[in-house]
Amino acid sequence: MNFDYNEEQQLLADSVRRFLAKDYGFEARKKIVASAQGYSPQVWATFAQMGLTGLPFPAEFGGFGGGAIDLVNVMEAFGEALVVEPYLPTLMAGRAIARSPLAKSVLPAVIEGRMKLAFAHIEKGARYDLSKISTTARKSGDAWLLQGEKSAVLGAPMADKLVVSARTQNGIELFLVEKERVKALTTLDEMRAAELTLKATKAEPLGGDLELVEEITDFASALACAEAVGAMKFACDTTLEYLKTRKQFGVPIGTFQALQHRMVDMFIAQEQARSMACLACSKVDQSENAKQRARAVSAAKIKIADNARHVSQESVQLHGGMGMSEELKVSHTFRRLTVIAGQFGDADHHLARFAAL
Amino acid sequence: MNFDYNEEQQLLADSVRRFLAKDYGFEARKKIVASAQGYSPQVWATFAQMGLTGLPFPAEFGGFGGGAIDLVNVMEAFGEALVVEPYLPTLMAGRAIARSPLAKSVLPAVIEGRMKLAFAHIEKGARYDLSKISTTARKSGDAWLLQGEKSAVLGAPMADKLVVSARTQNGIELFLVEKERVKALTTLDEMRAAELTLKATKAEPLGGDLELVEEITDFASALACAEAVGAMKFACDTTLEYLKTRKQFGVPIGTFQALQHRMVDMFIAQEQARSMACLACSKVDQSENAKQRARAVSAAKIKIADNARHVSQESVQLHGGMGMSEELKVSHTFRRLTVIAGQFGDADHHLARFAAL
Amino acid sequence: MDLNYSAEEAAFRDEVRAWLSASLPLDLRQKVSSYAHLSKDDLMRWHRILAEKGWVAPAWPKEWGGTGWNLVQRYIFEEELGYAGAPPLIPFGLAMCAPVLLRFGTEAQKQRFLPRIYRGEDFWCQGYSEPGSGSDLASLKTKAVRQKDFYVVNGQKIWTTLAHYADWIFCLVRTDPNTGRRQEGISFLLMDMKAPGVTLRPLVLMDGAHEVNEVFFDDVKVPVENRVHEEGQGWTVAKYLLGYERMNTGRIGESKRQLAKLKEYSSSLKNDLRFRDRLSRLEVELMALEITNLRFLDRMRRTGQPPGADVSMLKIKGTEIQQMLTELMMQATDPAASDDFSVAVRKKYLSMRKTTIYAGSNEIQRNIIAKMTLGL
Amino acid sequence: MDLNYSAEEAAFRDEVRAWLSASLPLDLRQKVSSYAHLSKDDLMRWHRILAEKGWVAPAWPKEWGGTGWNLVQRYIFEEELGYAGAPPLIPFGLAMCAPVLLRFGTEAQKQRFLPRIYRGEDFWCQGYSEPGSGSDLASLKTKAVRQKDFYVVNGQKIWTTLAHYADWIFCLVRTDPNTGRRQEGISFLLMDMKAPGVTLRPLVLMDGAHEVNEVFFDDVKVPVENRVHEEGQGWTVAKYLLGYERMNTGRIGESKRQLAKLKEYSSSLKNDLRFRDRLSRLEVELMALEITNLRFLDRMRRTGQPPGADVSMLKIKGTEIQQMLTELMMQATDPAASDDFSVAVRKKYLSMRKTTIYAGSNEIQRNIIAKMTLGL
Repeated sequence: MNFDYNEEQQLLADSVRRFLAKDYGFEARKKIVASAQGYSPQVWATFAQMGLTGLPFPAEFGGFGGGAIDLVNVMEAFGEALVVEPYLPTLMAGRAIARSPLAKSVLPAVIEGRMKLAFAHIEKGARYDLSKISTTARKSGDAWLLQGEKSAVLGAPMADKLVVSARTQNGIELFLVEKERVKALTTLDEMRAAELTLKATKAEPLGGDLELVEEITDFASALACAEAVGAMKFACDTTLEYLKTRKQFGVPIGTFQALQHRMVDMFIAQEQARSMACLACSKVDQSENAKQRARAVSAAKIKIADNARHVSQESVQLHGGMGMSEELKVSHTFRRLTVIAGQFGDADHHLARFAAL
Repeated sequence: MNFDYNEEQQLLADSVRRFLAKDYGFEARKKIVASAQGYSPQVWATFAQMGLTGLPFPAEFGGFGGGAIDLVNVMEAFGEALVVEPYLPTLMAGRAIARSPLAKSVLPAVIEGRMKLAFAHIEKGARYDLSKISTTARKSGDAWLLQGEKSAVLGAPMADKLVVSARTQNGIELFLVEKERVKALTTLDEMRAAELTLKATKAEPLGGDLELVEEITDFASALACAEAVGAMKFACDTTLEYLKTRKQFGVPIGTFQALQHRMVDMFIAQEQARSMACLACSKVDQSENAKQRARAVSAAKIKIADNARHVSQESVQLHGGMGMSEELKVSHTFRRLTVIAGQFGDADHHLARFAAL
Repeated sequence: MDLNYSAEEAAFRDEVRAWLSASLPLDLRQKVSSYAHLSKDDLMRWHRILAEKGWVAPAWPKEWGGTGWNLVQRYIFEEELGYAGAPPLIPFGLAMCAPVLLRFGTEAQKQRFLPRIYRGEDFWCQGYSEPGSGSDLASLKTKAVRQKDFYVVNGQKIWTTLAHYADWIFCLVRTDPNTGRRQEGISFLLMDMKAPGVTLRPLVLMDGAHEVNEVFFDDVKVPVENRVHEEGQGWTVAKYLLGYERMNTGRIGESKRQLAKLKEYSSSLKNDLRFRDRLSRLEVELMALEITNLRFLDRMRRTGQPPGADVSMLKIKGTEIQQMLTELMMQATDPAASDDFSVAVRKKYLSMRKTTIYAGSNEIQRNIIAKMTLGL
Repeated sequence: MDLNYSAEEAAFRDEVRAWLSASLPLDLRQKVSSYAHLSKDDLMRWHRILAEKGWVAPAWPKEWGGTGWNLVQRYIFEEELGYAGAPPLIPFGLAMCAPVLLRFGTEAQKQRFLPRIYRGEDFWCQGYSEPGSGSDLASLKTKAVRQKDFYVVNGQKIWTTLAHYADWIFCLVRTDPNTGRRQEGISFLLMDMKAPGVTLRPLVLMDGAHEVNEVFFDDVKVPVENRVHEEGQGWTVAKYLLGYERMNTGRIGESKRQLAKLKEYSSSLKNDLRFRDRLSRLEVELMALEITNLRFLDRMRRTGQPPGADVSMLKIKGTEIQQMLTELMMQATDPAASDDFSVAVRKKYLSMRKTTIYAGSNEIQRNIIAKMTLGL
């Protein structure tokens, strides 16, 4: 048992934190969010230089062969800074490609930061059921053609290629598609996503199946949990700071016991969430046992969903009117925590899955 | 719209409250609970003199033709005083008899206070499902004979006669049985109940069906809601008093804001529960619409169950160690509120019923 | 005890409901129902329709346009407005400035302002909160210095709702900085938003909407005749307004409409036990709050006393219910959907977080109950 | 980062588990499992089995009988005791009086008391709380007046757990009533429960059980040699004990056993979604608390620092989990059942309400975190 980060993990996290503190402050982020592209190519290039885009990919393609556990601290830092770059979508799609014959031809560009990806799986009406997709793939001569619609594809507007799931006679399989123009959307938490319409769209087969989609989604869920913990940390830290500085009736409002106890409960919620994020990241790296992995991820998602709701709502409430203002970062953290609570399945979904395992 | 009690209701409630304040204090109650019989015949006689045993029965048998709404205030007073006399069981069984050919021969004794009753319906394993009973009734010559087991029959040890439900070829019907010796139990909230074993027990047919059992249970549930509100009122009042008098660190603990806010939430919980108890009692008196009645009762039971849990737990917690002591009435109120939260169906049961209606 | 409306009360409700059904323009109803932005024109159009009917200010004395309805009728009317999905009646003129003028104003002030408020010719806003004085109203710093027939006002207000629509603002200002108690030395001024020296800065909220503002006063001249009540008696005026009887703090009618809509909208989840249980508990809480509200109303009717601290309970529970309604509505949207309504619902969830903060945060409401009702 | 036990740690756990499986008497295990009353004999029987094995006081220095285990081993051992369903080791002697003697006691005091504590020959209880001084320990009033070689003690203690089993009580008493700070003038005395002037009154709790007592002192003579540390330095001793490192505040092992039992016992409700969701959320909370506990332990190991205010978090969450376990167990009983186990489960629900009150109420724990960890 050892909760310490090793030297490499610590160095990476430190440099990520230093970079974000310097170049990804609230004002810098505001400009990135407002930009046409909705992300910063410079920031992405820096991520690549730091090795983030290669970290979880096999060494044979130029990656570092790391796992989710190596990214816990990085994702926490992303959550604190509310990073909007399409890191998670790129990792998800890359994970699918890494298991395919195309790994060698595609992954190096991803790892070097020259290519961003998105993972197009979810469709309208499926809610969080990963098996509910109706996009189809059929073979026409040598080519595969996809037909269907994908929704809320995170990172699609800035992606260069898309990994798309579709039904074949073998069940669900994955395909690589060149990104054409898509209708970009801004999500509630200020990221970019797109609706995707596939009309006899040419695609390269990647293989894979529903189990792979589940594995990829669990991997991303665990990382999203760590990210949520970072966002909670910011929400707690900034609320604590506010309680100490904001005065009413001549004293800091942090002297009011009712607010103190609520602050303590936020703090405990954050620590409990952090424990579950650690657990989930550790279990997704132990790929030999899919059931254990799924159980840990669902458990973590339940806790993160519940506590993200609690911490986000309290952080705004304890800020009073200021918490409602777009000018304070805490309101943006509220948005991120609201979205992340439901990302890859809300508490209800994971309660059902947890109990069934 | 008018939330006032009319003069008769007010007079009755006032005299009940005066009597309980004088003769049913915490010490007096302790003696009654510890007595062999588990209730006080004198108290029962007084209830009869006040007209309580006749209130909800038709005038033709000597009653006053009142409804649940006439008893709201009385039941609240019972809840505050933690009355253990078998009033609710007697009303339930009496309500069944009132609809039967035996009304004329049995009810006058009940109304005059000479006879106590119990209502034996629930069996083990049914949880709160009123249709799940397996006791049977068969005709042998002119006589009806009952076979089966009834559980947790409240008030059975002190009852003179029992109304028992059993399956016949017509479905569920009700029967009147002479009380023989039963194995008495003390419930968690210090009332007396019994397990009932029926072995070819002679019984007189009362007619009725599952719908009647449901109507009787809804009637009793509504009254139990009002009783719970009284218990909550005591829990809130005594906790408030404690906050004002108990000192720590040189000041009354009621000056601590965290405790103030929790006290306020208890107070609000009590008021919301009271509103629902009023609604339920008002709807059970409008017998023309069974669905509306059931919906209101289930809604009330949900709120009362949730708020009884909340108020009881907080009342003990805010008392600190003193709340745990048998010597303080609040710990007995905790027991009553714990039981009443599940009586005639817990929140889960009524959530299912509410949504199905 | 009778929890049903009497025949007369029911008839009144039916009359109001029928009129609303015929008179509330469909486009406005739809805007409200789809959480769309309501423009100043939308708000004032509905105001004028009610004014024409004579129903825009039921609580006013009859001589100024009031309807003479009793408490229960006024409650029914307000709840029916919410239930029908009518645009809100902005309270700053009708329900805040007007009662103050009726109680403390000079005849000239009444004649000048009340008819214009009634007809919707002046749009009012409220200048109470200041940076650093949220719940602690008496710590306000905006200064008004008397110079002959004018006050010269300097300072800043914050969270000023719809100031960007407003023609007038009523303000608490400090006319005497040297008093012992902070509640003294405050005066109540009516200020023209078009006066030189008044500037606005929008404060965009979490959902991206512009609803509240900062208002800055730089040497704004306010004629002395625009002061209401005595100089230094502003706190008395403010307190009167806080205690002013409000019928619909719980916003039951509005929440009933939202609940009905939520049930319809979430029909695909009707077999989702978890969602349904949350919905049921919410419905029960609302049922309870409606009875609680009626019980308080009934007591006001019987005793003739203002509602007091009980209103705080309606504020707390009412806003919790409103928030939960939008949260469940958000849960009911398809997470993969990005149509206008789904997006509007999610933004509504963000926006509704304000309800437990504004108009006296729910923490302040709990303080009030603790002190006033429970004696802690 | 590695959340799994190392091979050595796992081997140690297996060794403890195997020994417990062989050595914990079945009747004791069953009593614990069925929430039955544990007599003094039951408690001491288990104490002596552990003493014989040499495992009754792992944290003590090796010379006095400690095992020399590291932090993680001690944690594992304590959790395994709870997981196995062993009777509790009463802490007053082993984990409270002994550490105090080891830190502040004279050699004579150590020689006299420690071996008897180890072997279970003396049963100790703790005399801290007094009527009117619950969380506010420093307000204690029990007086000890020095007369030559004796203190004469007068006063009263309350909530004294298992005083009716005890041979000895350690007490905080006021030896100087005229100090400036209330924390001064307090001394730490070891008192013989059989001394003349010591009387008991049982305090029966909500579940009908006799567990705690009032203890009265009337002119009880305590030899001066039974004072630990300097006169007037009792607060230093008390503070040391409060900060004394505790491994199992969260009682994870015990709760894991209860959870497993609850799952088995509620198997008929496994299709009851509402019950199952509560069970799942509880299990997740417990999983989280276990990791949180291990994280704190790991930090103690790395930094060598005592756990500080974090322990308060384990107390808060641990007791909430324990209460919820008994509440769900109660819900799982057939409401119509009245067999012994169902009755015991319901009483256990009553009894467990004390956990959020005793050992520093959860409100006090929140105060501690607010002050010590958050700096509020």
